[in-house]
Amino acid sequence: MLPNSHETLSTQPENTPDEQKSRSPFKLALRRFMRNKLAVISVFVLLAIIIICTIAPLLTDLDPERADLLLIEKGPSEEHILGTNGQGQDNYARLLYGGRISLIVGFSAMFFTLAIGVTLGSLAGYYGKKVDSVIMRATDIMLMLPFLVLVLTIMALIDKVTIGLFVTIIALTSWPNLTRIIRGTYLSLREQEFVLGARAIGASDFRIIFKHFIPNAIGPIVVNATLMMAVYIIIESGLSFIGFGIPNPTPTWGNMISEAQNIRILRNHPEAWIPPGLAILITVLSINFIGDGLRDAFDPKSKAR
Amino acid sequence: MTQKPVLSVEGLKTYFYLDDNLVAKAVDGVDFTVNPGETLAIVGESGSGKSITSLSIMQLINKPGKIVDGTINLEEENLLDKTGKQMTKIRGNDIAMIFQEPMTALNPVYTIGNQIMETIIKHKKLSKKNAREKAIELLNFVGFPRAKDVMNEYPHQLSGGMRQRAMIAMSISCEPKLLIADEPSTALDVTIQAQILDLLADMKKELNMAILLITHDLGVVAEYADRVLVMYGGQIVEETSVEQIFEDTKHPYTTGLLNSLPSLEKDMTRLGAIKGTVPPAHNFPKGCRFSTRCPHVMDRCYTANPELLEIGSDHKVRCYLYE
Amino acid sequence: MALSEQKVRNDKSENTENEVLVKVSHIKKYFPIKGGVLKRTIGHIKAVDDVSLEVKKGETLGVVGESGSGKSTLGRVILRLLEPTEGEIIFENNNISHLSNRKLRDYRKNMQIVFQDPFASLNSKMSVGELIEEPLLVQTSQTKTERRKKAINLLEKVGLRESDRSKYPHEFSGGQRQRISIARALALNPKFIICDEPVSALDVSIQAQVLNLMADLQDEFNLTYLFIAHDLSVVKHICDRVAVMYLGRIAEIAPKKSLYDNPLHPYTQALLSSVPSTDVRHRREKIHLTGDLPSPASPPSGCVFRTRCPQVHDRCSVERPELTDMGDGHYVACHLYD
Amino acid sequence: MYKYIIRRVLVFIPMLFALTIIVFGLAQLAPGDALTGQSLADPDVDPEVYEQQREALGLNDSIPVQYGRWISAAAQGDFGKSLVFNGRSVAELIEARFLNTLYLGLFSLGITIIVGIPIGIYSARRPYSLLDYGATGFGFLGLAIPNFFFGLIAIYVLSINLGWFPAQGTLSAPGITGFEAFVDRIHHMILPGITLGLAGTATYMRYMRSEVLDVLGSDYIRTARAKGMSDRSVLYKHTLRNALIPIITLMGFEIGVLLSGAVITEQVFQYPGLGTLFLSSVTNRDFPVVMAIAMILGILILVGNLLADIFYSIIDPRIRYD
Amino acid sequence: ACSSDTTNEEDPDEPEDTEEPAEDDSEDEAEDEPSSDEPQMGGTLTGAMDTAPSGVFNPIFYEEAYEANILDFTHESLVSQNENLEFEGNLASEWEINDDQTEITFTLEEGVTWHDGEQFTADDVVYTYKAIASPGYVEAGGVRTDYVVRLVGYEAFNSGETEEFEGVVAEDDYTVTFKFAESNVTILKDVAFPIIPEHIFGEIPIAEIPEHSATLDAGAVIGTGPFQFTEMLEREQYVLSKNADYWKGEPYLDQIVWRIVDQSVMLGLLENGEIDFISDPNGVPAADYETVAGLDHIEIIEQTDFGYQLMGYKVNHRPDADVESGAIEPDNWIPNEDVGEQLVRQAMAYAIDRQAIVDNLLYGHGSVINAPIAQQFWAYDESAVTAYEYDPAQAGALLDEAGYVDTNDDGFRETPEGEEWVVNLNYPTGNQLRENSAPILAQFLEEVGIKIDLRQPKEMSAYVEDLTNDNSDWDLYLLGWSLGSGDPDPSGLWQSSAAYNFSRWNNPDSDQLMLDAMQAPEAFEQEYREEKYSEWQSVFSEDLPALLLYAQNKIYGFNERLNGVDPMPYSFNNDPELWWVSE
Ligand SMILES: Nc1ncnc2c1ncn2[C@@H]1O[C@H](COP(=O)(O)OP(=O)(O)OP(=O)(O)O)[C@@H](O)[C@H]1O
Ligand SMILES: Nc1ncnc2c1ncn2[C@@H]1O[C@H](COP(=O)(O)OP(=O)(O)OP(=O)(O)O)[C@@H](O)[C@H]1O
Ligand SMILES: [Mg+2]
Ligand SMILES: [Mg+2]
Repeated sequence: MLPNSHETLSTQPENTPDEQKSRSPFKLALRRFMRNKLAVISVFVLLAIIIICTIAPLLTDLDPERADLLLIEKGPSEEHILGTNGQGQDNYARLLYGGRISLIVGFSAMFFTLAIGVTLGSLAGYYGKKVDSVIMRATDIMLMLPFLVLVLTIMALIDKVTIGLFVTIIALTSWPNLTRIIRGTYLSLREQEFVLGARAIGASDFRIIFKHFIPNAIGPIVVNATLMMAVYIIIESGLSFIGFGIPNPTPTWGNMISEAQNIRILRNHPEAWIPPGLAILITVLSINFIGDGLRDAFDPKSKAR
Repeated sequence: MTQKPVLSVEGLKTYFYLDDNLVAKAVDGVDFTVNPGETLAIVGESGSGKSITSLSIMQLINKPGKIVDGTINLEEENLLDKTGKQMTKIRGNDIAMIFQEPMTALNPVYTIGNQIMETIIKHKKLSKKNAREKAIELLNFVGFPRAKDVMNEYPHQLSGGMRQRAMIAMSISCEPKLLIADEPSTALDVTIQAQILDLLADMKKELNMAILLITHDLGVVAEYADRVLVMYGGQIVEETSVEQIFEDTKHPYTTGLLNSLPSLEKDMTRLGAIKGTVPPAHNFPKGCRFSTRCPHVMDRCYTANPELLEIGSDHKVRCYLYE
Repeated sequence: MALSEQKVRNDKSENTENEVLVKVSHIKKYFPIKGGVLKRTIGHIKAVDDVSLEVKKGETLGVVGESGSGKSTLGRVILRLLEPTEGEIIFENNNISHLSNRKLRDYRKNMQIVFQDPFASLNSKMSVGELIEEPLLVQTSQTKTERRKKAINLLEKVGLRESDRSKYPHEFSGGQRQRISIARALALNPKFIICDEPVSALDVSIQAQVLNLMADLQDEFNLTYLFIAHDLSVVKHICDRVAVMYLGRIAEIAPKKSLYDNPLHPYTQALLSSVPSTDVRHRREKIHLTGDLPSPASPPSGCVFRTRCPQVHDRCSVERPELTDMGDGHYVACHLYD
Repeated sequence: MYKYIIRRVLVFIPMLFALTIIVFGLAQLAPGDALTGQSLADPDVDPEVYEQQREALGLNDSIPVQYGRWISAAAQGDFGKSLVFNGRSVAELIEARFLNTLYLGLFSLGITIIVGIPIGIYSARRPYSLLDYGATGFGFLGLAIPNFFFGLIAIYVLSINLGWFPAQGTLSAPGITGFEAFVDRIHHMILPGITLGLAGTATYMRYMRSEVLDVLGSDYIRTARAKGMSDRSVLYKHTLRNALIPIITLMGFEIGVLLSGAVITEQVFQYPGLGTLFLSSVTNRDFPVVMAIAMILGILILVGNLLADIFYSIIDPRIRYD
Repeated sequence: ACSSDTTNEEDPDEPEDTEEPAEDDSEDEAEDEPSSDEPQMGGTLTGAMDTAPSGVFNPIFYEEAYEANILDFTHESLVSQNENLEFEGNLASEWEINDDQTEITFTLEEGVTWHDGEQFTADDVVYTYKAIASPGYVEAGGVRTDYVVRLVGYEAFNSGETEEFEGVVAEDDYTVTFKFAESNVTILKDVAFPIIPEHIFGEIPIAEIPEHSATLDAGAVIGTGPFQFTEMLEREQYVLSKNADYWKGEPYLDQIVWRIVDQSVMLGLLENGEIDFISDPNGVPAADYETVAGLDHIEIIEQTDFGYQLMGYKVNHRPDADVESGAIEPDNWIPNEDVGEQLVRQAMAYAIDRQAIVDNLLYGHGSVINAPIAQQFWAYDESAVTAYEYDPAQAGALLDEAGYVDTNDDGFRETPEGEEWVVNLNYPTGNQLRENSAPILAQFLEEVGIKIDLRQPKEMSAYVEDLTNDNSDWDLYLLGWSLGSGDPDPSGLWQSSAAYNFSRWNNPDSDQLMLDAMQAPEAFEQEYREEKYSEWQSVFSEDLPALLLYAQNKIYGFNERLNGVDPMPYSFNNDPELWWVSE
């Protein structure tokens, strides 16, 4: 089999002089990513959202949790640019601070899931055999229960929901997909000659996992982690909507929207629900765009978009 | 040479328009003719434009590729003037093609029989039953003793050699005037390769087809071809009969190729490698495309690309050495 | 000129004391086949089935055979990248077939492997420098600068430049990558290198470059090669002795000259006759083999080649031919000769 | 193939077993007797009576015995009694809603497939066309809009303001039958069906697009074209079946997502299916119902995956061999 | 028609809005305006409920107000209450009570038929009460024993000692006598239970009744009311069709359909005419009043609800041992250090601006209430109580007086011992207004320097469990009660030994006054009871086991095409046979 023409193409011409800076695969991926305008814009949008949420105290003096009896469901005013909600809490402050929670939930659930998924996926994919079949059976079983049903059942057993618990429950119920993806990637890597090569020089398992597997699996890992985060933000809002999310007074975008479960607010107070709705939409959209950009950057052959 | 050629290609240019405004000139001005009953071989290293030439003839070039210039005459008609619909009547019927990878060239979800019959029904307008009989006949013809069973088997149930036979059966089902075989044996073991190539040679005789045999194996050329085109960098660098190519090699590239070939017959300690590698199609050197690797390079080679010179009867070379 | 060089090399192979570097005996490697309703093991792929051979110091032993005949598996078992199902591997008189992974690490310094696919055999996420230095990092306690020096040295040896150290595999062509692989294999100054079809993915012109390089390196470092290939001409070019494998077994093993001039096994004969020759005037008669390689999961009884053998007779289906010495180190496993 | 199917069915059994173990385990964590829903005397009032009742209900038996009893009852469709709905039997409660959820799920899957797959194919055939961009945009939006949010707005606009679709429920009036009822049911399922299928449609569309693009670039498609097959037959005969293979796997997988989504969507539309029942049971801690629904949804997923795999083995002949 | 709900004394799960008496003008409008046309026969009316009934359509077993919305149309009782909460004859044309109020004899209406055509007789009445009194009733899930425990022979019958139940006796087909073991101050309340048909249930063991078709299935539920429950689409629609043979005369409407509609879209459907009325149990949310009022085709009736919301003080905690054994033994109780002191409780009352809560949170559709008795009752006495007008200064003064001062200048008061003083506030989910009020209350209290730990809200059933168990960690709790309309007696909630006395309020004066108010024969006189309750209210408001926050108004909204509506203070579903629609 001869190397196919695509690959020849990506090879730098032999006769290019040395001044051509050599690029690591990561830099190359970055370059490809940078060429995806939508993804780059999304990075900036997401960064902007993160910054805005981080510096929330600088953008408003109001306390997002403070209820004010005299300000129930008021429309926008100078003091409260997005009006107030049914408890007289300031929507603008809640929007800013709520983003923190939504993003923290998204990020930490993602990292937690990643930790579980990468560990189990690596074990299964690297060691195969018994370890693999045990872990795979576990994922099969987890996948058998609809995610939300499992989460809700657990929540029914617990009666207080805190952010930490929320994140934990999400992570503990959603690791199987990632585990499978990582395992799959590992299994295909395992058969690759460079891994055999590393074993041939006597590299330890640890070294093989960290130096050879993870860097080569980083593409799918990062891409899936990104997309997962988007999903978690949506899940948080969905659970808030049905009353199982993080409860008021803690502001989250999800519980802000859930106020719009009422025609009165839907109709008369668009300023109360459109901003958090848009915030979720934009955040999730940018995360998805970034995820997609990353996918294309790490795996230029994939045509998915 | 009194016969009218089956196929004559003139000035064919097929370019790929890549990102970053790069243009890969995969095929860049290729002329040749194929006569009835003749096997014309195209040899060249990977990336020299062999496959693109053949796909251009079939008009199977996909985006971002485009045939930008030239004519491709099948007997009298210029294929480039045909509509997509007209081409479907020609493909598989007048010109058939087989590909390098027998593993992936057959649709995995349909039986061999189905895929062969499909072609027959399409072009011969036979009934299903007749098409079936014909397909079984073809399979027998290409050396399947159990043709009937194979009809109902799926590609994955056959070995590489068998699949390639099935491909051949499919391609000759409409007795094409021209068969394009793009590295039909490269992926196969030598013993199987010999079977397949001999089969092709037999078919050719039987059906009096012309074959355009694409390969990078000079041995295959020596054994099966009548005439040879050597391609480099999307252009023909030497064209002649098979005897001359091995005995009166002109172009330094062809010489290089021959020298780098380890041989069963001769013993040699060192192979005469060509230095460097094939330049990518989007970044050819300015002058002669072989100039970067040529042992006889001269100053003028860097500035202008030589024309294909006729240096004898039936011998053309693209090199300033023979001007 | 060609002639004199030829002579030198032949001398070398004859003059080296016939010290055995690697000896494998009765190696078997069976892969289980899972199947049936319960996904139990329902059979075995006998990828390597009772292979014994010796590789002498400084020689190049070629292994040829059709795809799937077990060449790569044999190579990997010798390096213990795959655990042999049965059999012994003796390296410099030490039996390494049962060494624990930790002890094996020491031996790995002496044995290396170069793979076929130049695109899959290098970790694309590591720079050339890292790739070449990795064996040193893993196996030796050299300092960074030492490793670096060695890497540069190796790069130059394989015809690359110092500046290539900081590049990544994707910036190289197939032939160059194969050079990198070779440099990496050489880093620990191994005695023995298994070359698993190192040139079959390359174009002829590049193949020639790599083959030349390998020959040069062998001379320079006094390397011993086990050279796996399916191209008989390449094997003929580079090897001193050649083993022909068929369906997990060795059909014939002999010094190059003896094998190519006087192939004994019908399979070898067919194989040789199938190679297209560039000699346009004298086309050889071909021996046509019918059919395909049988499945290694259910090899034919007796002689595994009997299903395709033009000279098959009754005995072949009952009795398995053993390798027999036909003199001058020429062994063949065929009933025609015993 | 049949071998594969048998094996697949055999895998189903231990999975089912595992599912029951999980549900049983979760039920053990729940207060009271979450499996039969027998109410117990208040242990605070009379510990002795309480103990007697536990004994009588077999709550003091060993775990395997309890499991065995529960599973044999469940196998006969007896999931005990609801703690909340005046002791009505769980099976009866679920039965009334199960079909509604099944219809909604199938309907939404239908929309997803009917909309998502053709658009995906079209996008792949005309990549970078206007429609492709439109579809891609829709795909991203579909995945980014929380479905309850979409549902709310759909109700507000399409049902309350425009009055095109009923906002809630499954039928306009009890007692209608036959074709009329069928049409009415469909009419009621349109909004929830679309809402539920939104993300799925987007997913299928994107998957289909990339699969078709992948297949279109494959060698055998080139072969088909070289044989002179028309574009139509290349697409419909040679491309689709291959492109559908991964989609079927996706489908098996998406069943879980669909059912999860149903919980929220049904709530938005007050659609009386398992989802709403599940939520109200979770809210009321009606554990027998929660457990039974969890188990039934789990079984649905298992069966869905089983069907997907069987279907898969039918359209992909390669599966028959391994 | 009837009200089957008159009895439901306390129901913590039902947190509905109440209050605001006497604004009867809206009611008049409703009656007067459409008088131009004559009532017309025919038509279908659609009402909306936000939650589906759980499906037990049997007066002796149902539990929820949602089922009452069906049963109100289908079943009737011997007597029912009028708008002044006085009892009037219904299925009974007249009655006689003996002097010591131990017996009451009814003469029943003749010619009343059940929906299936059978005659209604005294046997049905006897059967109904016997069923409630019978052994196994409670085990089968019944909760209405209150109606029978005072009847003669209840113990013997209930324990299975005898087959005969002496408490209710049919003298003849149309005469029936109820006999009470002791003088009964609330005798009419106890006999106001909806009657179920003996010919349907007579042979069915009590344990099977809850699962019997005649309890569960549309078409099989049989009553005497103006409408019959004929069809249902479970959880979606419940159809009541007219009982053409109704003994008070044929109803005008053909059908009344209850649709289960989520709160979120209810208004929209009312607006676009898909539903005709929103009534019990939850009515139109106060926040939506303006919107609904702005709709031309919708009329509104607003009236005070029977119930109130409170912020309870855990005055005492039960010791762990009692919690374990379930004993409610006031003598063992341990005072709560945080809010056990009366001054502190009063201070908190002054610190909270309840009027502002009503004005803002309830949009004015409610009222501040100071005594735990429904305002509609004669027993309610505003004058006897301290009003606790919002006065943060007074609150501060009281706290200072009690020794709770801010000694370390952190803005919060410390205990008299100088330790940190954190009062926690717990609340359940389920009532949006109440949930919204929690942080507001916390803020009011913090403003006078009380550090509040606002707990996470809990789901109601878990909440009630903790509340019952006197989690010693609890100080303040939010809760709402909806009250029965039958009698104002508050002892079920506030007697120190009552299970629902979640405040664990132990005040001997209070206990005594409540006893006195129910003591025969003095209590036969309403004036006497009024006096006692007045005194009791004053004790309550002084000792303050709970701060009553507000009583919400019930807001009924209905399409103007609906005529003849005449809600009772306790229910919208009054005389539906007189409802009619104009086109
Ligand atoms: N899809 C494509 N996109 C961009 N460039 C292409 C594409 N296909 C071919 N090329 C360019 O065309 C040139 C010639 O390719 P072609 O496939 O004809 O080579 P070949 O001679 O057939 O090589 P091989 O022996 O590897 O099959 C390649 O160098 C490559 O750069
Ligand atoms: N990991 C494995 N599991 C199962 N079977 C295997 C495995 N590796 C190799 N085999 C089987 O063993 C047989 C020998 O394979 P091997 O790779 O050694 O052949 P080869 O001679 O190197 O072929 P090639 O020339 O194609 O490289 C083949 O039939 C192959 O399918
Ligand atoms: Mg090619
Ligand atoms: Mg191999």
